[in-house]
Amino acid sequence: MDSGSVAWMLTASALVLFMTPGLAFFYGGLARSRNVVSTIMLSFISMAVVSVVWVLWGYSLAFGEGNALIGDLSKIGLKDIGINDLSGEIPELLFVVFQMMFAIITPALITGAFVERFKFTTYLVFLVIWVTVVYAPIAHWVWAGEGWLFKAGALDFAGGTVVHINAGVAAVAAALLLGKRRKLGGEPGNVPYVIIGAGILWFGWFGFNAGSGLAANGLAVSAFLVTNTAAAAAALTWGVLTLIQSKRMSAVGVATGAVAGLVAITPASGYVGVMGALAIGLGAGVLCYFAVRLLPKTGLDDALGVFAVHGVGGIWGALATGIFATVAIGGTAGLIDGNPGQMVTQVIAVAATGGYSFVASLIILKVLDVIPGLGLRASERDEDQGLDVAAHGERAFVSDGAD
Amino acid sequence: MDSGSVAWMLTASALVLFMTPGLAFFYGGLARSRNVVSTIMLSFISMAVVSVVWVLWGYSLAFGEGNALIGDLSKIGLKDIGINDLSGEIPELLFVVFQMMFAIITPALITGAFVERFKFTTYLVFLVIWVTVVYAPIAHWVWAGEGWLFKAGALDFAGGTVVHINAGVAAVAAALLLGKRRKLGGEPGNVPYVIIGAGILWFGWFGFNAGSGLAANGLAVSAFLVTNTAAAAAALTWGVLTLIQSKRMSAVGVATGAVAGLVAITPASGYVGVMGALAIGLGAGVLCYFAVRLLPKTGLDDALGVFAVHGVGGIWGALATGIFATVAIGGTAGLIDGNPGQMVTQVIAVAATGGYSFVASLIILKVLDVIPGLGLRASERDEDQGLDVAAHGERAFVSDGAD
Amino acid sequence: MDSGSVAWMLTASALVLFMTPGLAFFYGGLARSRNVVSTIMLSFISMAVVSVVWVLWGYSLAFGEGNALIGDLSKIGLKDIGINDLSGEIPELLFVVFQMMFAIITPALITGAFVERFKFTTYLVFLVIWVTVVYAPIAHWVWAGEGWLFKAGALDFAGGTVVHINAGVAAVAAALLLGKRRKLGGEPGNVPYVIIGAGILWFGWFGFNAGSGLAANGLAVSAFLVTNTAAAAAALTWGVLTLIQSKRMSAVGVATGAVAGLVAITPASGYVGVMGALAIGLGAGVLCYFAVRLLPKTGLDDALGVFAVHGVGGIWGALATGIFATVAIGGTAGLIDGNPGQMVTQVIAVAATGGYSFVASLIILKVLDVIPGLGLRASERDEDQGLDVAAHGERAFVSDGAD
Amino acid sequence: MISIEAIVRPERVTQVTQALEEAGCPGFYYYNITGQGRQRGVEVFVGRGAQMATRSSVPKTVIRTVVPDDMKEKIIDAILGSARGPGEGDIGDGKIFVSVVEDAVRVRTGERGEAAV
Amino acid sequence: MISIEAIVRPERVTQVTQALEEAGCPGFYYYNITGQGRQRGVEVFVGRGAQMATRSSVPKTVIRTVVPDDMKEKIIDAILGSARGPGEGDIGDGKIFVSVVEDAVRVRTGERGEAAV
Amino acid sequence: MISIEAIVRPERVTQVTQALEEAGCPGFYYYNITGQGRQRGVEVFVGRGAQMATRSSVPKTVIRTVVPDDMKEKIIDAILGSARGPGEGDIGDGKIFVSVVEDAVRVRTGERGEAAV
Ligand SMILES: Nc1ncnc2c1ncn2[C@@H]1O[C@H](COP(=O)(O)OP(=O)(O)O)[C@@H](O)[C@H]1O
Ligand SMILES: Nc1ncnc2c1ncn2[C@@H]1O[C@H](COP(=O)(O)OP(=O)(O)O)[C@@H](O)[C@H]1O
Ligand SMILES: Nc1ncnc2c1ncn2[C@@H]1O[C@H](COP(=O)(O)OP(=O)(O)O)[C@@H](O)[C@H]1O
Repeated sequence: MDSGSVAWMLTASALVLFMTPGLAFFYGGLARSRNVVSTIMLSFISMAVVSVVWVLWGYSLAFGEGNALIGDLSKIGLKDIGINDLSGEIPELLFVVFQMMFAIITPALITGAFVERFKFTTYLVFLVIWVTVVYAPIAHWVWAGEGWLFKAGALDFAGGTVVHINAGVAAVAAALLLGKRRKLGGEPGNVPYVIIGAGILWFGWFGFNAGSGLAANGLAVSAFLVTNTAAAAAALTWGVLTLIQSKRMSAVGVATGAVAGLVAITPASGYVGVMGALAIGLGAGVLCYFAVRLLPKTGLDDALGVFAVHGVGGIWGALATGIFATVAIGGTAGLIDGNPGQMVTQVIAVAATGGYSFVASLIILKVLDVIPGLGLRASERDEDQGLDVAAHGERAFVSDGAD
Repeated sequence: MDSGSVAWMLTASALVLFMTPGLAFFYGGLARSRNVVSTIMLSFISMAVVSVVWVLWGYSLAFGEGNALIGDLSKIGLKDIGINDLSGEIPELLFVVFQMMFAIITPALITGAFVERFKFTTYLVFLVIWVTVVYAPIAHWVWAGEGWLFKAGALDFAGGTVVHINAGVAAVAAALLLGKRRKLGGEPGNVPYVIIGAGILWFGWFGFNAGSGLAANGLAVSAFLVTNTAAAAAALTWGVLTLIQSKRMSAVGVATGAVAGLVAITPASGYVGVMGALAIGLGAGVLCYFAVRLLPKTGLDDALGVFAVHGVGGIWGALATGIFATVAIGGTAGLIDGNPGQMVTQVIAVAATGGYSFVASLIILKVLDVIPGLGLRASERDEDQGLDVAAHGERAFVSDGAD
Repeated sequence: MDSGSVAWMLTASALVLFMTPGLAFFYGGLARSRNVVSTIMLSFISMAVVSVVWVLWGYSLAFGEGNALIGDLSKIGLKDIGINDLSGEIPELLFVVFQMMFAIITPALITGAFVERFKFTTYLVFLVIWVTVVYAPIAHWVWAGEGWLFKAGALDFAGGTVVHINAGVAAVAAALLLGKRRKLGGEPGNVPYVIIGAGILWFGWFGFNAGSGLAANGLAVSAFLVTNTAAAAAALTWGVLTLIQSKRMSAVGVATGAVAGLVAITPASGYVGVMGALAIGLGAGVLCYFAVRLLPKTGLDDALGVFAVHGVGGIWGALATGIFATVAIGGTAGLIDGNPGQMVTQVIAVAATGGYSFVASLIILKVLDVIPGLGLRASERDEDQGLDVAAHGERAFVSDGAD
Repeated sequence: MISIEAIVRPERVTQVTQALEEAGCPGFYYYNITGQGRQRGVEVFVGRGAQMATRSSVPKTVIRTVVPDDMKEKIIDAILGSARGPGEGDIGDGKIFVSVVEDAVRVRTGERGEAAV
Repeated sequence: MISIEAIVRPERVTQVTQALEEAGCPGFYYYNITGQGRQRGVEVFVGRGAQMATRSSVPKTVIRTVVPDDMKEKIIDAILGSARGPGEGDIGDGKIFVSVVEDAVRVRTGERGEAAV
Repeated sequence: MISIEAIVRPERVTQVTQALEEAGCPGFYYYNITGQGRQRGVEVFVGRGAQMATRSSVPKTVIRTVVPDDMKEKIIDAILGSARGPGEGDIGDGKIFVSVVEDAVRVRTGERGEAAV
């Protein structure tokens, strides 16, 4: 056990956990003000639900030995994992914890497509099932030693497929089944919340990416550097695009750009250098910006643009990993380094994770929709009134005197 | 000196410090909106006051050798502690720093009972005296090598007695002497503040508990894992209870549940496994939920329910440590592992710390109340106007135009 | 490579990055409410712009070998820095990252003088030029092995000259050229933002100062301790001064005091002990408090008092380092330890960095002012309307119904 | 001139203001209020999220416009046609109050009376 | 019908609205304003927390109800009996303004006049 | 007594209230509203910061004072002299509405009529 790596991975785990409240504020600020609490809760409650699911059976399904498709129940309830059992240089329990934080935030990301109309109680059930049936298997494919994509050599350092593409396509499935909000979104309700959310996400993402090597070493440092670089490049790109668009630079746009860059660098963060990161960030800024502009024209009400940012950004990142991977960083060559075959693997990984997530999410949601007493959509009255009061019995802000 | 442990303990100290602004927002969001600044300040100013007290004499009183009841003045002003003097694997100054953060947040926790009516200048005096006369001795009893509870084998890994029971009963003492607010609380003034506060607390608590082993090792990892698990279990429990109560899930309830779980796991975090943590979290959720519902019926205006959460949660945690402690984690067996004697020690620790804190806090507050020029309670006019303007000359929010 | 030091420096880098959103909120809360977004953006965008500049040429200019005055272009684009190349105990890329965070926050600090009237597009250009022409050289002088102030033995552990004096005098230059706001500031628009900003800054500053030794060791611990102590002492001092002034304790004042203390301890944090830190904090509280009160009488509209806090605090800190430095901590004696010569060096460092920054910033801003299409000042109409809408097309808060 | 004040559900503001524009209303303004009438409020959590209380008041928005007397019915019809919730006439849909305005001045020009509206 | 507007201290809103209900008031609404009158404002910190200025205005709340003419005195009495601060008559306790309302419409039903109130 | 309501630009509130004080106005209050008239709104970003929409409404502030009838012109002049933006008469400078107030009561004392204002 290397105490330095333990120290860093404890920190990284805490940082990734902190991303979920950050996301809650990021999304909460984008929603209209009578749905702030409910939007925040969609993310926040994942910390409560998924933490429990993960220690009970999620980890075992994802990282128990099993087969190429799924783990097994050998580690259910984390049984037989001693506090000094190692997984590489760090205790296995630390790997459990770190991975748990990823399982928490992934479904929370999807909820950007749910806001202002998803029925909260149904969402609780969705969380449990989705993490079990969609998240755990995909994590197993990509990151477990037996996983078929892992064995196929797919590169996903910190979760481009497992987290972002996965969440992005699940969001599309949800938007399809949910239908449009009765009142479409206008101006974000609280821009500072978006910014503080983005700040926390950027901060926490250092744990996400630089922790994914599971050690405090040069690779972690490199991942940290490229993470910051891609975030910055994408934020700047997006900002400049809004400036061109309207002579004004959208703060929400810059924040969204940063997130798009962070998404795109995620799979690549252990494989590319700083120049690759600049290119990835730039690409993410451009692609996601146009995705956010154009996708609403499809008529799909992916309310906060989850697919535009996490889906498009994740796919770009997965492919860009195949393009820019360099032996000097992560030991694997990409297209530019003369290994076009890696691109094929990356495409397969994208298609497989995206395809599975879409179909499985669609089925889960459809089933939940037809189960009596559940159903996906809040009542019209509740939606009009705002879900803060209707689903949580709370208003976000109550001032003195007239309130 | 182990650099990995130093790295982790530096981080943990920073995390615990960050909990106090987190608490400031947690409490600030629960208060009515004309008392946001004042509620925040009650916590925030503790960082300023207690930091100074701690380096001057607090640390020495708590951890100077002394006797079974209190330390001595040998380390006043931290004199003679060199920068490379060790305390275990880490520099003693790092132990000083880490412990300081606990001394800061403990009195801040009490202030949940003070809000909307406590006189701020008196509070400043209270802070100095209380840390000196109540906090330092109890910390000495439980954590110093000479402390009588330490010697008696009382288990309190990260402060269930020293921090939470202590703060919880002091809050009761305060509520008794202060009397009711002129206008009792209604809806929380700012739910997002409560959530971001809870998020920061959850994040920081990893430092609190996983730092309390003072090293980056398997025990720290285990403490981290059980902390998260108990928080999640209690948050979920509370959320489900509100759902049963009203078909709505209170976001404030979930946040409070998380804190209750964190409180309860605190003493146990170095002694129990993940199943114990689930049980502790579940118990904390149920017990504190009913405490928050029922205790107001006593007529005591513990405004933000400090006793209901930190007192009840702390007592439950201390006893649960005696129940669920397992040799495999912390080297000590609890009730379930066949050591019923530990329960006796735990009960003694609860009674002693709670009893002392209650009596001493009551006396301190009574004395402050009768000293001319001090007094516990703000004037009626100030209370009506709100303490933000009255005690701090500030309004929380000023909008343009009509303000 | 020491994994513990890597762990700590990764954490420290993340902490310093997080300071910039913290600063965004600190400043954003001080501005009037129709300029919240724009004030936040002035800080936040620095993360995007300077990150890119730094990896492309900033780092090379600051820390490439070069001469006594400036680095060279040998490390442009971070070329030839391998992921395992070391700089001391840590990878050089980690040093790159850590230093980048300082380059990000320094120009952001200046923007306190820009708020409510600076033209945002011009600011983007300013950022690029200022980091290149002012920040990089000064960082080179003070921290690079070849830098003339470094060689002269000037003590600046974590950036009193490079960051704070630099930003403080640049703010004066800006205020001179910009002129007054059409409507001077009144009450801060959002006090809780100021507090959460201060909380994040305090938290992040542990990375700033305790990371500046580039290792997880006793010196880092000492820097952590004195940082906290000075912040607390200054916060308390400022709070007490407001209490004397008006029987009310300003929360914004306490927060500003904390920042003033953090500023002042920055250069000293690796050289002084806890008693020195108390003195430095006390001095910073007094000096900056009176600077904030008196400097507006000069007629200069340094809107958020950047010079009063960072300039005055930075100068005091640089001189105080010369006074209180003690061999036992950092190996260098100051005035009290019998080395009056250090004071001379410190004065030279203050004068040189302050002088250069003032002149160079003035020239840069003047040039930007006269370039057609740029110009420093937003139009009167935009200023009246508020820059949130005018420059960013966004309002900070949009409520439902009537908005 | 008359002043027409409509107290409506916040979620209907867009529809009502659109209807006003279509009816030729020269200008209007609106602001959020808290209202209480026959519509019963909702149960909300108080304190730390374990106790409930009924809040009898509900958020509403006032839309006010000052128009020449002869536009009265047109404006009222526009509001009636746009302010009702999905249920076509629910308790809490709101009220309209009409009162007399003696004089109006346009700040920009100093114009008086109906010309200023 | 008449409109009664009471400008009261924010901390008295609960008492006043309760008194209105007890007086049989059919409905009302309220909103926060910033007021200035004889009551002098308070000293507040400006800027970075070291300078003070006097803010002459103070937060108040307007409570408005439209009622049949004959309820005028009853309503005014209810307000007078509940709006005063602890000091029984302090500067800043507020004002009541009464004006005529010509017509009222209930959005839900289209009812007119006193029936709509 | 009459009620004078001025809808002004938020950034002019300080000037207008100062002018009111100088004109001897005994008291007033003000609150923010969202207004729509001839002044066209601004383009703003919607959603995630890549799409724009035009918001036709703009923030304004209402300042209201109730004064004896004979102060009418003095007050109007004070407002006209202080509410205009830098351009001396821009669209969106606002409106003033005057209406009759039947009665006033001072809560503190129970005084009635002009004495209460
Ligand atoms: N007499 C009144 N005076 C002023 N406002 C009223 C009055 N009665 C109702 N209101 C306002 O109109 C709103 C709707 O009234 P309510 O009685 O709930 O429904 P409805 O108008 O459908 O009968 C209330 O919330 C309140 O804001
Ligand atoms: N002439 C007025 N027109 C409109 N509002 C007024 C007027 N005079 C006072 N007010 C409002 O009434 C509040 C209380 O008035 P004030 O003069 O301070 O106390 P009092 O009514 O006890 O004499 C003020 O804050 C203001 O909001
Ligand atoms: N008929 C009206 N009734 C109520 N308010 C109005 C009316 N017309 C305009 N307003 C208000 O006055 C403001 C200024 O009006 P506008 O037509 O934009 O400019 P101007 O008064 O210079 O012609 C609007 O934003 C709106 O708040």
